[in-house]
Amino acid sequence: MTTILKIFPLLGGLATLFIFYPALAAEAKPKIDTGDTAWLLTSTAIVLLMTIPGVALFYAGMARKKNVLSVLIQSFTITCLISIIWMVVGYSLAFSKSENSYIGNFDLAFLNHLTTGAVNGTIPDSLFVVFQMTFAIITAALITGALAERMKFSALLWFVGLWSIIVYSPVTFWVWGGGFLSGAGVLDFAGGTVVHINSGIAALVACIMLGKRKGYGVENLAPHNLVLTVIGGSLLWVGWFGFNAGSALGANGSAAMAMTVTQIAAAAGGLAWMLIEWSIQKKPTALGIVSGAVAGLVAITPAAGFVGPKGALAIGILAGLICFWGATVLKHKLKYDDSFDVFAIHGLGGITGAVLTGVFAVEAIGGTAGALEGNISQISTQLYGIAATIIWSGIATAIIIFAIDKTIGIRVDKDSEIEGLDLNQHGEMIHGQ
Amino acid sequence: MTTILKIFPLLGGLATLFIFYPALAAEAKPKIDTGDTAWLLTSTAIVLLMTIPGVALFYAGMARKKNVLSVLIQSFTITCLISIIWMVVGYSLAFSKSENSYIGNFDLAFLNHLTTGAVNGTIPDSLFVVFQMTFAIITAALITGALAERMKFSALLWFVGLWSIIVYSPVTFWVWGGGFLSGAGVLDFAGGTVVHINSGIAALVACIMLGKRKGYGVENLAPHNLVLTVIGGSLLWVGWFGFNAGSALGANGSAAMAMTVTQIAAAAGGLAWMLIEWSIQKKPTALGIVSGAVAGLVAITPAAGFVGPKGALAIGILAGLICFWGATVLKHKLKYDDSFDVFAIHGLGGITGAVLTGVFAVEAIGGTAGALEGNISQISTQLYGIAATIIWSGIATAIIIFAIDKTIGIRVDKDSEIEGLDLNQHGEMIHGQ
Amino acid sequence: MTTILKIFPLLGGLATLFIFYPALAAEAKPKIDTGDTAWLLTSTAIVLLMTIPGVALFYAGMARKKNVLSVLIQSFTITCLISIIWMVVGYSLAFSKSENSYIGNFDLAFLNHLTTGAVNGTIPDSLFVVFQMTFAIITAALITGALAERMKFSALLWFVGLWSIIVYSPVTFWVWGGGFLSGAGVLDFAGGTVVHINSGIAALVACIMLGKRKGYGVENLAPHNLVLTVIGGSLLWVGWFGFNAGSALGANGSAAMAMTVTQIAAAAGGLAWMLIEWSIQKKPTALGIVSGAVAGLVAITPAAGFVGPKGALAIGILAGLICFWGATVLKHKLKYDDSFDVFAIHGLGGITGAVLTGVFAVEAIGGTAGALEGNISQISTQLYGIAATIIWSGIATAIIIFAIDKTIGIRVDKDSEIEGLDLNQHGEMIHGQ
Amino acid sequence: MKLITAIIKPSKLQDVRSVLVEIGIEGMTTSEVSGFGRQKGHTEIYRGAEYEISFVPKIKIEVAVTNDQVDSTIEAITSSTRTGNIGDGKIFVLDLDQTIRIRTGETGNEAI
Amino acid sequence: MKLITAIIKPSKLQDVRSVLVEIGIEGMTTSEVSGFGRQKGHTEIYRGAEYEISFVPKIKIEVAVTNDQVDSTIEAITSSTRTGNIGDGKIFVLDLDQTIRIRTGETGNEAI
Amino acid sequence: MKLITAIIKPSKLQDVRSVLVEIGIEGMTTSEVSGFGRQKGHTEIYRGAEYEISFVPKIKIEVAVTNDQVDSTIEAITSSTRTGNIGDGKIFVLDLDQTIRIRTGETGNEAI
Ligand SMILES: Nc1ncnc2c1ncn2[C@@H]1O[C@H](COP(=O)(O)OP(=O)(O)O)[C@@H](O)[C@H]1O
Ligand SMILES: Nc1ncnc2c1ncn2[C@@H]1O[C@H](COP(=O)(O)OP(=O)(O)O)[C@@H](O)[C@H]1O
Ligand SMILES: Nc1ncnc2c1ncn2[C@@H]1O[C@H](COP(=O)(O)OP(=O)(O)O)[C@@H](O)[C@H]1O
Repeated sequence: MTTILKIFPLLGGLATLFIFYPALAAEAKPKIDTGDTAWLLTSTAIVLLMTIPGVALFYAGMARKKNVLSVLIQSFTITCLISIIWMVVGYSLAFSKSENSYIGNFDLAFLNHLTTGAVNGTIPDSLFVVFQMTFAIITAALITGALAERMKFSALLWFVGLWSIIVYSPVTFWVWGGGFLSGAGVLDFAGGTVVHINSGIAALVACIMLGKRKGYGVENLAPHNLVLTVIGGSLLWVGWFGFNAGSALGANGSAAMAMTVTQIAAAAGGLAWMLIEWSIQKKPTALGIVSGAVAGLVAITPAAGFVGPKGALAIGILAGLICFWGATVLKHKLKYDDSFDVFAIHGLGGITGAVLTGVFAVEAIGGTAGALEGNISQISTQLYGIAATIIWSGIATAIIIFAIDKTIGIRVDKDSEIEGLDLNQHGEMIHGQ
Repeated sequence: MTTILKIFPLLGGLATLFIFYPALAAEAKPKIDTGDTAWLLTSTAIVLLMTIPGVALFYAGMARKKNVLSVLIQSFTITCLISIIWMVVGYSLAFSKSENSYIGNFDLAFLNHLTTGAVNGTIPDSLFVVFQMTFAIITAALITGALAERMKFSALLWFVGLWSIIVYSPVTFWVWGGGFLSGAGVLDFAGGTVVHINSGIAALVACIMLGKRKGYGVENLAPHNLVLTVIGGSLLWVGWFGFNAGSALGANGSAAMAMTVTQIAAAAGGLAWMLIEWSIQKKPTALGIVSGAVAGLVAITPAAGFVGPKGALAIGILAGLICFWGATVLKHKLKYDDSFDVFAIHGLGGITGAVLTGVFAVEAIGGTAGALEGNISQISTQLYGIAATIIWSGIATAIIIFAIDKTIGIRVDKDSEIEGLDLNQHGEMIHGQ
Repeated sequence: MTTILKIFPLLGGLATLFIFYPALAAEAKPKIDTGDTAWLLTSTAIVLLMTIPGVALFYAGMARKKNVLSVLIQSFTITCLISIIWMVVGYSLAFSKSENSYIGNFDLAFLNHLTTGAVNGTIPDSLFVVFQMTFAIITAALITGALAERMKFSALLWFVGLWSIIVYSPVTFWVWGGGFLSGAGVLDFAGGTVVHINSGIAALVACIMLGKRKGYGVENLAPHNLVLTVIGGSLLWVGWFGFNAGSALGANGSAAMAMTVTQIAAAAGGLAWMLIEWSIQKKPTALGIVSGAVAGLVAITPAAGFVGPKGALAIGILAGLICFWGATVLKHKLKYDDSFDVFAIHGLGGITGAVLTGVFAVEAIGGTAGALEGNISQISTQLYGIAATIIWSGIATAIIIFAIDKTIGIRVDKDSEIEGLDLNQHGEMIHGQ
Repeated sequence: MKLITAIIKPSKLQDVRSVLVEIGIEGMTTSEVSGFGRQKGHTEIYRGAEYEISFVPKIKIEVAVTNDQVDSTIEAITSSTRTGNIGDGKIFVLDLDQTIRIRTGETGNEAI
Repeated sequence: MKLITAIIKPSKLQDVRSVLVEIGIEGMTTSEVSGFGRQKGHTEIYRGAEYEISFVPKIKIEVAVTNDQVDSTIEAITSSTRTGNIGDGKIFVLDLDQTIRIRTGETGNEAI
Repeated sequence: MKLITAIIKPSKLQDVRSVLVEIGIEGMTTSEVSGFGRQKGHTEIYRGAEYEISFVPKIKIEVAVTNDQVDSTIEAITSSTRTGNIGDGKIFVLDLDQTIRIRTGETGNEAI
């Protein structure tokens, strides 16, 4: 062993002082479990995969050819931007121990507290930070789907940056950081509320304020290349295993069950959307089944650690049907232009999942009973969490968008929109030569 | 629970008792190993990646542009469909303890037995279920490559659904569920027989019954975008680590050796195909080397836990050569139209691997000696497994296809084929605008 | 065994005795840790993902349409070729215990020493072999970006094959195999020197000797499809977690911290490149931010196990700026045609990272202090490692390229270059029909 | 009979088609072309290398018409595509010797 | 000399080429175009939004011929593409002032 | 007025454009076409199946010119694209009845 220690000095003489994550201070000698750590390292990698290239491609395929790079670069830049924001201040606001129950403080800003030896539960503390970072990233990236093909790139960056600090970090604190929603008993295993309802509402408010794309409802805005969307949707599905099963924060029975129900709900959502589309619109589309699978994944997110296979089946089917209705009926009735249906899928899907978690939760699986096991009040607890998130996300998004519009403007001008954002905002194009 | 039983009648009528996986019944307090669990969680994710978007893209790139979405949606829909079938009945038929040695019973239907705490070996029981689910998915998806560009979407779904229940589950039972082939000592580490021979034969029979594509041998049916095929082939390779090394059901020396030989056989297969193509047809093609690598991966699948690096090298080379011959000589001689050479690569590659497992197995590695170590009879044992699979898969496939053809018809009409399946079956297209 | 030796003469002539990895011989019963093993199995898979399809796509998107398959097939073929070379001789030259401190011997050729039970640290020995194999693969694949769109395929294969044996294996031995650079205390956690400087210098020398692409600086050589580049860059990022955090050789605090700083440096590099490009060239491009992220990833590679979050932030920003300067200023000044800026990103980025590792290393994190903690001499140690690598890689690359040019020729002729390498070298094309 | 060819901005295609249909034109053929004219192309910069893209994407419309439809067709195209900005495009009129409808074999004005 | 332009169904291209080669035509130029005529386009529905695609993919063939090849060329194209269904396409014949073969500088019938 | 159409090798486009601009041509329209002629196509082999690709990628350039520009235009195109090899391409000259600049409504030589 001595030889290898020389080769890899880092393995030798590990810093002797362990700084325990405050929450764990009471515990006797928390120790890293290598298996749990291995799974969380993996989960972090595949949750990142969900955003780049997952979300990026899922959306890019639905854009017109002249905007495809602009869509891709949005997810990619957000990945960079939110990583730095999370390091500087986001993590601290979401997970530091503060006196109040609404938002953390600045104690952990710049990740000053991180050491190689610090432990959080059974995994290294820095791993928890970077795992959560990938959640902050994807939440912001999801919103862009509603704003595509017309928003100024600079305005978008200001928006998601501010939104992440003002909306995402607090809501995370409420649910997972020890804030008032976790106190109230709201169940949200992997982010149905924090990630999906939150981004879905922001998407809805922002796209209404931004206005419709030029030619919406008149010109042909059909998806230019659904191959990209299918790739993106597939990577979302695969990465979602990290999202949901990773949220067990260990490689255990809970993670395994979370993965199982995730798979079932995604499959059920895809089939449900396909079948209803087939019967109503006469053809089963690629965009449809992929959308349905994502709807199922969204809805199982809050439920993953709490329900069993049959609950997952029900949640997936209902999510597929409700989100189908949102994208094909509700949106056209309310006449807003949510480019790629972020609200219909993440907003409605997230709400569906959050409510149904309260219905299908099984005590033997996640420790909390749902309405079917007699605990009817869990549904109102869930509704409480949903309402709080909708209100805060909705209002704060409106204020941020308003402020940006009054300063640098949120939308590209008409000619730029016709020219396409790839060329106009980024000076690049897809070439056929 | 009664409510949901009413909503989904199909969920009803099954005993609620928990059945622990019998094989473990004798063990004293089986315990989850977090490392093994972490690796299996990961393996499940990357085996799913093999199908979506792996197989989907591998095939889509070989299609003509007017059929690319139809190919993608097939793999994606199969992922959804087989997940639900596996949950409802497939897993039970494949892995429950039945009285006979040909097929399981319905004891585990709807995964009623799953609890968060149930253990299978050193991993959670639900993890074993979902890991195996991804195998059922990919096996069905592989078949579609032979039927592409002309099969009705509805017929395809009926076919793979029935096939999975009637063929896949029983064969899995025979080999891995305690059936007669495992009793006979057939070696199949990760599915050379169960997955590849099985799907390869089904593909052959089904594509012959379906008939050739319009214009086959006359018109230009060249692959429209091999970029997709290279991406798909690459993801297959990466995911195959989960397939083969995951089949060790733990993070141990066997898994590591399986990964090593997988890498070597894939590389050898790719080079062998490339070199023979280069010398015979004067140019090394992207499609060729990717096909060869997949051939090597197929052939090492049954052998992965049983052979060493040199055996893997030999298996990879032979698979590359034999599958090359199958795709470029045999197919044209026998004049069937296997669109993307599923039989040549998975059928022949699987047979090659199954036989060579009997040749190159090393006792020190997998516990069983092969012919090179004197155990000549292992070859006939392997042939027995191959024959049983070919017969059952061949006959049952023929019956299912025949029945579907007589009822809803298996093939789109001539004009639809000319128009393209994307538009005709799914109402969608790739647009260039 | 005799049979196979006759069939594959290349397998012959090597001692059949098993040689246990010497470093471990002395240890008392080394034991596999399943968690560490799980993480290394995963890391191996995602480092392979970096090359296929990561590097393949990252480069292919920057090529013109007529060369896209040729670029993809290069990375794919290299994956096959280097796997076999590594098995036959590369691993042995890099990691066997030799008497000298410059290169290993042939003791481990053909991986004769591997058994299922052999352990290396806390992981199976075969896993270490295949993990390192993926590093050998990507290093060779990276070089191709400088030579794209004009090099003969056969010449390329000869070049990377010889280069891997003559340059990659020795340099690896110097740094990680117990050679003189590790003796000198050079810090290189995951391959800043071994992988990036090494390939970056080889790329520079080889592309200068190869000459510019026809039409360089005159015709439109713009990237044809940056969608592929964004996908490739994203997969590089995700896979880099395996590269850097996997280099901790376990699932521990060091791996977690390595992942955290990798994420931060990538993000910082992307933003830095984007912002400077935005201010100088007026538009932020997709190619720019992806390039910057890769620059950040390259630079953090040697530092990953040694620096903290703030050091990573600084390294990422500096790498983004320096590599931007390399690709947009230096290259045009020196008038060489490095097709996809391998030198600017991997060469300069690697040097930046290697030097800054000496600046920002934190004793509490990796066991070695950097200049900021008073250990100024670490910088000169780092420079020593950089210089040794540059000299050896530069000279040997020049000799190999020269020899190949004198024998089979390195470059396609002018008409073939105009026709495109896809058709000319591989007989394939992307079709739009 | 005349063959009228118009080079227009891609975003105007739907408008032109509607107007032509209104005045009784029943067939036309379009294709994607690249135009060079007073309207400048654009510059793309990739990693510091500038590429001058001198051609602008345009749509070419070809309509075969009878002699008495010529003026109304030109008028229809002009009115539906004119913005007054550089790059609006051009119309070229060629004399058409003969037209044949493949399906029926009809020729001349019948075939249009 | 005449320039014969035919708008045909994409699936007929190989047939037309063969027939033209048979009657001695040695050169032609084809391009992908979108046609609007009696043959209707199709509708695509994405997440409930309907898009009317009014243009149908067609191939345009251009063949320059000498005056005495005109009839046989038209006959060849017609015979190889007629199915009797709507959408079979059209043939347009234009008068060709001059032809030049760039390689040799030959002009007129020589150059065809 | 004449409409000059040239079918050239794709790699010659930039050269042609430069030369035309030099002699005072201010507008042109190009498109991607596939040519069939003496220059043979190529064969692709995928998994043993041979596909004969008989068409070669070409660029079509269309330039409307006044009568006195015809000769210089033909000369300019010829000189900038001739390599002497098969496949250099062809030039076709058609009589142009009328030209209209959409933006201004100008017609005839003014509009070119
Ligand atoms: N002489 C010409 N021959 C062929 N096409 C032309 C000619 N002049 C212009 N065009 C076409 O018309 C388009 C519009 O011309 P442009 O000069 O940009 O605008 P405008 O007609 O408004 O001055 C060009 O992009 C080109 O495709
Ligand atoms: N007046 C026209 N001018 C130019 N192209 C035409 C005209 N009429 C028809 N076409 C072309 O011919 C194609 C076939 O015409 P269509 O009316 O669909 O069939 P048919 O000729 O059999 O009645 C159209 O798609 C269009 O490309
Ligand atoms: N008769 C023709 N009608 C239309 N296009 C033609 C004709 N002959 C040749 N072409 C076009 O000119 C191109 C060059 O012709 P080709 O015979 O290959 O070379 P060359 O003119 O040097 O003999 C062809 O690819 C085709 O696009």
